[in-house]
Amino acid sequence: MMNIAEKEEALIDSFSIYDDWMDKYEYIIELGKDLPLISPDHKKDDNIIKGCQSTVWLHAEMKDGKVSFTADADAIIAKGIIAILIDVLSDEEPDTIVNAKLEFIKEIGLQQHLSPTRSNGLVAMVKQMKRYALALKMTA
Amino acid sequence: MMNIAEKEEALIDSFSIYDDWMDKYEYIIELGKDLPLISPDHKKDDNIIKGCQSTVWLHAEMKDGKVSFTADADAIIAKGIIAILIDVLSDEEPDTIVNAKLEFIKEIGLQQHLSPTRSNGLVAMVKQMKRYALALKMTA
Amino acid sequence: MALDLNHIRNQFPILSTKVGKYPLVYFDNGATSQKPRVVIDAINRYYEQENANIHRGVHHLSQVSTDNYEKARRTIQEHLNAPHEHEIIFTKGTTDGINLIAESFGKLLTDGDEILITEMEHHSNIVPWQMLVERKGLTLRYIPMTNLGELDFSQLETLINEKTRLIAITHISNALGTINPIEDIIKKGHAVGAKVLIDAAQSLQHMRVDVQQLDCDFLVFSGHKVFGPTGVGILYGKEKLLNEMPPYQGGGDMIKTVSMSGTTYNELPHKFEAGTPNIIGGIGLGVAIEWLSGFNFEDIQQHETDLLEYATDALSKIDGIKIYGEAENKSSVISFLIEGTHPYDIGTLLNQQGIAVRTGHHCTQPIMEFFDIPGTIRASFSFYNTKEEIDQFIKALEKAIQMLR
Amino acid sequence: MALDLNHIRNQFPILSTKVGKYPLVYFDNGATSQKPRVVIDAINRYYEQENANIHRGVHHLSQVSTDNYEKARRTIQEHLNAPHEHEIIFTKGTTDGINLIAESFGKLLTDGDEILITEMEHHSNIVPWQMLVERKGLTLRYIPMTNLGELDFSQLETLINEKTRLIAITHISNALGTINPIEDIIKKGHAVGAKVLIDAAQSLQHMRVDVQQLDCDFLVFSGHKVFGPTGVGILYGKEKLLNEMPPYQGGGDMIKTVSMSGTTYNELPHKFEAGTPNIIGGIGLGVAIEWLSGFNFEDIQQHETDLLEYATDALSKIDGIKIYGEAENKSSVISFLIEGTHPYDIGTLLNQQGIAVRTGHHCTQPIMEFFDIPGTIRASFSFYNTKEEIDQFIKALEKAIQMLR
Ligand SMILES: Cc1ncc(COP(=O)(O)O)c(C=O)c1O
Ligand SMILES: Cc1ncc(COP(=O)(O)O)c(C=O)c1O
Repeated sequence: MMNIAEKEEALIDSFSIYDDWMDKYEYIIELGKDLPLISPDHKKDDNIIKGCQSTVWLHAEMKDGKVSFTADADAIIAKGIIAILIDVLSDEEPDTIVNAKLEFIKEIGLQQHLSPTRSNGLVAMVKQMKRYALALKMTA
Repeated sequence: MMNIAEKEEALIDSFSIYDDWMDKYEYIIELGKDLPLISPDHKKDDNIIKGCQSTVWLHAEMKDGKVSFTADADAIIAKGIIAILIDVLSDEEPDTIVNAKLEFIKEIGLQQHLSPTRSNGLVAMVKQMKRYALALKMTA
Repeated sequence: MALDLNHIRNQFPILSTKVGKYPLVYFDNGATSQKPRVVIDAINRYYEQENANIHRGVHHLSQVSTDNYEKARRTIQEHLNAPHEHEIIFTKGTTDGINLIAESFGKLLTDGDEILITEMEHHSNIVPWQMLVERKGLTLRYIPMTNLGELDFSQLETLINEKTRLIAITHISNALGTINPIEDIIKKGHAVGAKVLIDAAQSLQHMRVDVQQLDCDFLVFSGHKVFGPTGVGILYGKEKLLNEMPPYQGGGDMIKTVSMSGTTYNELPHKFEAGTPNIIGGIGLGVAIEWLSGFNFEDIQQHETDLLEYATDALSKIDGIKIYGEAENKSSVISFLIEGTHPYDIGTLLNQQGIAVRTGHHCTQPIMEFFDIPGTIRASFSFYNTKEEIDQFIKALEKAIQMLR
Repeated sequence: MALDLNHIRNQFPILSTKVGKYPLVYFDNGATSQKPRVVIDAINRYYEQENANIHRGVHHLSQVSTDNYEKARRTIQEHLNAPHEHEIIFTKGTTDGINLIAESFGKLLTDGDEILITEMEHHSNIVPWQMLVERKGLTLRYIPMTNLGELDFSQLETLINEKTRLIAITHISNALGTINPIEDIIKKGHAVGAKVLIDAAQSLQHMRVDVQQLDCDFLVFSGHKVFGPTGVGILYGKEKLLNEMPPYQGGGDMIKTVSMSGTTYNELPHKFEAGTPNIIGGIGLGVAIEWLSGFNFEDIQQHETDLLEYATDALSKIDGIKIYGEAENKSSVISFLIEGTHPYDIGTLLNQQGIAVRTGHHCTQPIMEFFDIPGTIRASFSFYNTKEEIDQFIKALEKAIQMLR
């Protein structure tokens, strides 16, 4: 298992192959398509992330002291982005998630190259994941 | 007695002596100071010209088929301007007043060189004088 | 005579900018228009040489500003063919104008009165009425829509009745492009004594609107959509009506006298223009309207119809496309969806290729509800757009679809 | 450290223009401020390269505009030291902000409630309250004034009572220059549970205002008076209070969902920002505030105090002068009359010599009533003004008086 820093490094490497932003999007779409399905039980209104213009459902649960995220989205690029975040943050301890700096977002350029509504969405996604981690830690 | 055109010509001549606008104002102020007093009876609210920022009182009456104007103002420059208008329009027949083009205003440059509030005032003054002339003609 | 597109485009600095490595193709004109050089220069000159507060000032700059501002009012009056200068009220925009009417004209309404709008209104022409009817216990009715995105007049006889006091209707639907038969509706409204408000936010940039010929009671639009600055708009209202209405906001300029015991209000237009207005907004809008009125509107309409047909043809060939809004009488706006893709994905990938379109509900959620969709992709053209740009758009769209499927 | 006046003045293109053959001396800063190069350039750049409608847009320009607009909000938040970004509401100006509060906060008031203002308010902070109390049957009270133009607190104990729900007070009087002890009044208001609204239209350009330190509930100001564009202003309000208040205008952006059966409202700040805002106004105001916050406010105040004292000294030597507003704590504004002359005559003759001052009631008729005068001549200084300009002003004034007497 890689730690967060290693996972971020791996993502930066993957993205660095592509010069053109269209190719990077192609890759994000790929990741979106590969995102494992969320259980239909968890695709409920309570799990919708506010701030996204497309609808994103995010579910979190504890497994062996680590937070496991699953998600879905109606738009594929949003799904690709949440897939990236899950790739980095899932199966980590709550504290690790809460404290994660996620510098790779800037490095990949996701923030600048996604529209404000999406970039709000990205911010909202990260916030929500940290909130879940905190809540699960409290109730654990 | 001069006709309107001659009176306008005389005014243009008088003003043309002065190159500097400060001197023209000096002259307008002079004319204002020389304006004969209006009868106190006519300095009533009904005779106030709307559109002036300073208060101008204007009275008109028929004398031998001609309109005679008297006026006063609380600000001396407004008084000078109404004095000029009276100089041109007073003691004329109603029709002559109603039809007067008053091109001299432009030629002297009164319009450009007086602030909008005053230039509104000027417009308001001319309008009011023509309205009086019309009314006096009707009731004559 | 055809428009000289090169000459026109050269007047818009932004049209020669790039997005990344792609030239900008701006198809979001329904949201806001770009600004020609004359407007930008006027704004510049004002701030560099003429800036002052208007009305009541005796000094030179204040005089120049006041003259320019009032000249803008007259330019707009002439363009709309309004009978009186003081029937032109400067507002913040369409939304502000509608709220002014809802609040002020709304005060004249009483129990049992009805307001009629349509199912295809922009939120700005829905929410103020919902708020008003809730406040005063009135009834709000909607003219329904057909699948083509046209108004359905089958029940008009009952919808417009002797209780109807106001009909507020959009001239052109921002989401569907439908041009509504407002002359008809104005006549039918007047027949029962109702007043009619036209939301012209989407029409003045495409066609000439003559308020006397239409005989509408109110008309509102936004400066930023007709090549003018942001933060300014116009409310036209018939003199008699505006005189009957109570003031909206209170403040400087809208009063004649203020004392601690009470206040008397100023005349039109000042009665509805409280506070320091958007001076440069008004002046800039005047310049924009003057610039616009220099064009032959038949040329503009011909060109825009060409663009609409050209784009509709090309889009129709795309597999799985569904166009929303197929009214017979339609302006240069196309809303669509591509089967199996999400509008935001399409919008994002178009943007990556320099194409600016809007995606979402376009502030017309009832239309989206009607078609049972979350939103659309909307390409909206202005007369500075070209067929070459549509070609680029179609190419980029095909690429996006290929990536998403 | 003294201000580098040359450097500052060079940033304002208009300050090197002429009126006829005279260099412009702009002493009408109370009415509106001039704009520095950075603000003019930002407006230009926006219209030439970045113009788009904000929020909800997926395309590049919309993103850039949204980012710039929201950055402006944060700049203003920081400058005011407001706790939250969403407590900064963009308005059309001070007047719009006060009307918003009167209408929306006003809805929370009931029979018997009292609103307290002062005798030295601008019409924009009088008329909305007069309209509100008339509509709802409330009571409007006024804190009276002394001959020096200071507030008379002798009856404050009864004026601020347990029925007082809102105190709306100007920070600095635009007509007299009086700086009111607002900290005190805020504390006294809060002690009886009243909310306090500060009209900061005349203060932000002169001093730093910290809303948390003041603990005011609302604060409003206009962009055009703080070196920003026309048609934009700010309403700061405490989060809790803004959340309790119903929306003001209805339209796009202020809603979450709209259907024909009803509507749910959006969160702060959007709830109070219906319709397309003055995008470039907001961005330009952000640039202006950022520029302003780069100065040391102690330097600004020192220079302005110098100007005020220098001008007051020189004016006092003029035969027959009467200065209105002699508060101990006073900003750089001088209102005066010259015995035997009319203010409009003085204003006109000053203008002929390049000096821009304002004459009239300055939208404060109750102050004029108090002193029993029709108006004053007002010279209001900004920190870009100089003693040399005051010398020119005095010379021109002496000439005017000599001509008029
Ligand atoms: C103290 C005060 N309040 C309110 C206002 C009104 O500001 P605006 O006209 O920009 O809305 C002014 C401006 O003259 C003012 O000086
Ligand atoms: C038909 C229609 N009405 C009203 C509006 C609202 O205009 P604004 O946001 O400029 O107030 C718009 C703008 O999107 C529109 O298209």
